[in-house]
Amino acid sequence: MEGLGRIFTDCDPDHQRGIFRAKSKKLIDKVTTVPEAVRNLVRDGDYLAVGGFGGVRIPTALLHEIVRQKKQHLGFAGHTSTHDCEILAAGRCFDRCDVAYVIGLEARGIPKMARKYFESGAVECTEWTNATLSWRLRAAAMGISFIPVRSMLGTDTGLHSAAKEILCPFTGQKYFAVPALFPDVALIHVHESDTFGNAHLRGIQVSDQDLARASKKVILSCERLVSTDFFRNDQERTTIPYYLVDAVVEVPFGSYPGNMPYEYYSDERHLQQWMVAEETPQDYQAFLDKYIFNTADFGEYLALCGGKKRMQQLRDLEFLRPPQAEEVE
Amino acid sequence: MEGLGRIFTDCDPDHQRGIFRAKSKKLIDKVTTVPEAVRNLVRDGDYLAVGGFGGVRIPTALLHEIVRQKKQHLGFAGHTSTHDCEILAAGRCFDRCDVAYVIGLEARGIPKMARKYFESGAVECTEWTNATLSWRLRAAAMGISFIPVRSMLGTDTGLHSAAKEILCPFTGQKYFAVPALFPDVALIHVHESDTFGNAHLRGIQVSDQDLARASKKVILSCERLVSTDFFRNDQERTTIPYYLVDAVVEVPFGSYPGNMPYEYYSDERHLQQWMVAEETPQDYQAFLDKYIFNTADFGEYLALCGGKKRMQQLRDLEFLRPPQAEEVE
Amino acid sequence: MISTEYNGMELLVCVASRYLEDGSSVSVGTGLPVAAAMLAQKLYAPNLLVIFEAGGIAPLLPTMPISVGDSRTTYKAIQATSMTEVMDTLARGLVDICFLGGAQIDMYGNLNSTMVGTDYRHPKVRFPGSGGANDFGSLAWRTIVVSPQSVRRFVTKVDFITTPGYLDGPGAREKAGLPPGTGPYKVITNLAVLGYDQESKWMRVESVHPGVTLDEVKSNTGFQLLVKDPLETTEAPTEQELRMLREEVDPLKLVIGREAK
Amino acid sequence: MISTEYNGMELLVCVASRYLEDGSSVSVGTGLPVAAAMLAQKLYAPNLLVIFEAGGIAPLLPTMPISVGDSRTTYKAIQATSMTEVMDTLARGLVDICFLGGAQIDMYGNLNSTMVGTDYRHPKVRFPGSGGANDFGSLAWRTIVVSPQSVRRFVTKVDFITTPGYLDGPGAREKAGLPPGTGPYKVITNLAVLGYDQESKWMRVESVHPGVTLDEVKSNTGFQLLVKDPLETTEAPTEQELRMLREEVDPLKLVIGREAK
Repeated sequence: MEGLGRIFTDCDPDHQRGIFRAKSKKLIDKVTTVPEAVRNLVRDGDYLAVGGFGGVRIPTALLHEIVRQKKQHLGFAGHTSTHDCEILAAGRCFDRCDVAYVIGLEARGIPKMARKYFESGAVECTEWTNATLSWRLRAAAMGISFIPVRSMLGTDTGLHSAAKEILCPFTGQKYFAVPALFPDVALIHVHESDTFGNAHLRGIQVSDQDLARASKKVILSCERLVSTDFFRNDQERTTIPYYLVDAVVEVPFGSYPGNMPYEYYSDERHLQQWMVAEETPQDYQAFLDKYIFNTADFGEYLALCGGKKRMQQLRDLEFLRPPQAEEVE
Repeated sequence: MEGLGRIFTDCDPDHQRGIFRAKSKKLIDKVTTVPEAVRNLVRDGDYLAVGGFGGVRIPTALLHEIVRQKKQHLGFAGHTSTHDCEILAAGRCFDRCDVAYVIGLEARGIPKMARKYFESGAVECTEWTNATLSWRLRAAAMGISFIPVRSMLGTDTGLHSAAKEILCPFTGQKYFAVPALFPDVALIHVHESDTFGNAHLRGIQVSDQDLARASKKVILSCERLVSTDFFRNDQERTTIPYYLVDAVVEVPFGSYPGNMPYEYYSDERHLQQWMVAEETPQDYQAFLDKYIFNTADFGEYLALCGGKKRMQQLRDLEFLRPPQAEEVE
Repeated sequence: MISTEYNGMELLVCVASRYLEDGSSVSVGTGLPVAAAMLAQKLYAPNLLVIFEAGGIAPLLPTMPISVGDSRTTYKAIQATSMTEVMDTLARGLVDICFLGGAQIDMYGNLNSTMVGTDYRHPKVRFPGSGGANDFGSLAWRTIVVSPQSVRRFVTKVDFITTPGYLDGPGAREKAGLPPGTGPYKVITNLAVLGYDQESKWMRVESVHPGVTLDEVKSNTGFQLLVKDPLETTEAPTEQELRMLREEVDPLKLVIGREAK
Repeated sequence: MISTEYNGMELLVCVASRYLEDGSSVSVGTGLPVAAAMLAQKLYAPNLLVIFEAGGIAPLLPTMPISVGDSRTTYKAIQATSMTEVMDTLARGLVDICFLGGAQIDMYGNLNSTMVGTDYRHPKVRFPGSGGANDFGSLAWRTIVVSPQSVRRFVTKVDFITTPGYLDGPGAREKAGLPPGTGPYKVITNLAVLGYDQESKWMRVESVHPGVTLDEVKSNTGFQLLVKDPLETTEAPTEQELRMLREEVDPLKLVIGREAK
């Protein structure tokens, strides 16, 4: 069987090796602002991949800025992308998507306008699965053009993927060869980064260990900047080494309204407001204007969402403490 | 091109899946003694792989015990195996070997008797490289029978490997398919383990992250047993989760005379004594009798090598401190 | 004394928990499967290894997670690893049971969570897609589906096979290249527990829930069902199960307070 | 004033260090390559990224390592990772230069570190094998070989191609499937610096060391050498290089105290 879907990215490692070679290995200051990072490193038409797990450890500030700067015709890697997908769909930023899980917000339901965006035909889709998208990133991280997998065999998911059946030269078993996925840009939110881009990412890695390696450009947002000694004093902390990274922005609460493990829990109330706003085009536009287009930056967004008080509540929730601050609403 | 070498292990994941399925996921006490672990889990004819990097973080106590129990006809994964290979060669324990790097001790030279063992024809070899052996373990860890790689192409290393040339179905590029490597037994020395086998391995992983996952049986030796809270309180520490592990033995200084990063440096003097002893069959036999066959356990071996005083010196060396204890000789 | 009356969701959780054996591993999503796993750990399977797809391994769940990747899934966990590693572990054969759902299921246990319609490019309704469902349905040893039962959902042929059941019948999984010995195991609905006939791989009713008739099950199924002989009645939730579930597993009624739709 | 007289090893280290560019990455073994990289960092390439095959990334080396995997290779390092990741990084094209050695090298830069003899099953002399050499020689952009020069080592055809140079000539690497643009770069010996003719891929002398004649180089080579026109004389170690090398890089003379065999 050969999948009918389109491969949106070039999987030839020889075309990527030159790009990786050209990346500087110098320890240079890569700290910049959210608008600058997006302006300089995300181009219309780029293929984008987002770290984290949809509503967990997501680079919200960067995603809002992409919408605000009206980036267009992006490709998108939809591996358990939930709120990240919802934001980019709101900006109608992408028109092609490798789908493993999109539109939905897990147990929270399916936002109406995001779904419509996919149903409208505005987005060309190729089907995959969480594992196969992860393994496609791993193939890229390994510098090979494909990797054999045992998912998707016999199914319509496989039929609408871009995988190709091959046989193992040793056992004769059937496999799907899936093409390496080299995104143009990865956006990853981490716990700590130094100014060079050495980064520490606590808790589950999801696919980010490979995503950072597979991507031609990597933009990190971090909860906090730390000194390089943080890494040099404990070399196990370096989840993402600096030489993979192109820009670093410091955004405390940068995963809001998503959960940031060990930092703050998700804001289910605000995510619910999004869901409700997606019910009608009018409410949707007003919501997006208020929270994205008419806010200058992520700080304003946080202020609109309850500011420090709300953030403290989400920290309390994360640490399973009774709320210290009074509930606002 | 198709490699002329033999594949010493079954690469069919369907034959391994049942074995992995049968492994208990119970949190049970797996602590045992070195002799028991070797007696119960290493069978003549098994294919063995050793963690660490030859003279760094090696499970010396387990290796000595294998020699002492005169295990025979083992297969051996020789990926930068140096002193570990030297020990097993001394026992003439293996008769087939996947070679990436064997016999030598890096800059320290090549021990004569170990070399003779390989030159004598007693060991059937298949050639690989450090990367391809690592990737073979990764393929096994991924539950696939092969993985495409770009090493060994065009060389005699490839010709005497068991790799097979294949073409990428997407780019048409040539690759070597290398077969997954599922060792029967892995011996890995770690820094900390709990009684269930959750293990923390500080510093470089070498290939052990995949080796532990690829192997049908895993025996850990550890510098120290710790409580499970060590892992539950910081979930990033778990390099090897318990459900992969079959036995745990506690062996302080267990990597001696190899280096144990963050613990103690290698004993170059003792490694040199080994090298010198390998010069003549008589010295060799006397040396092996003294240090392995006539010692009851690893504690006796350490005592013969200078005991606590020497260990303290090696700790001082590791931490770049001026020697606290007087040099013994 | 605790009330031994129970609602539909309580029944589902209790029934599901009984299929989780001690010393085995289960991958769970949010909601019902987590509750079932927690209940099983407390009653039948203290050593059940609970795996969350995004990377959380064996947490001591303090509350119900909202996402299979959120903080709760690594609370006091044995390990916080990657989704990639979980998928590798699955492929190696270390995941015994997975829980799945879907918008449609057919007589061979194939699942659709991708779309309704016949033209892939123009779906009538678009769903999120496989996520990890295809991976687990392909590579876990046993798949348990939990689903409301209706003719709209239990269809002769799903519009889109997102996740493989027995595909088009005996031998089809093996022919497709899927690992032998894997596949659909049970379907737990609001009406019955269903399994599969060993030879034909057709879905069959194994037990109907207390107060439910076989006719009700059949009339809520869009295809011909086999029926186990003798047909049993699902054991109602026991007092012990209900107490544990209500008092310790889900005191906030996050799962059992919902309707078994 | 430091003595500007130098020994063979000092010359080799100084010459090798000059090929390491700032902002590039180099994978080093123990001994001379480490010393060359450290010297380069102090004089020419403060941002040289030093990679150790076993997993040590950019350490602040306190002393010379004995093994490419020992503690020193991760001392105050940016990262302690796996050999697997280093190899992946190499395959992605992130390693600019690697240093290799071997028992034999031929006119196309092919290296033998596996065996002497013609029958693989019965080697006259067995060496350790590839280790990571084949991987680096296949996938790094530029390979620098450091080797003593003699007719026994510089042979027309190596007994065993452990690590690919240009194989059997122009186009052969590409035909074999190796990534374009990679391959042999320089050979630094006790007598000369050699490179490769762009078209024919034959080894050629580019400079002879001070006090060495071209004839000496030729008579220590088992094949016909090309000669760069004009042939240069290798720049002797400068006072600055020697001071830095002796006082800061290798004060214990672990490398420069050895003979340049």
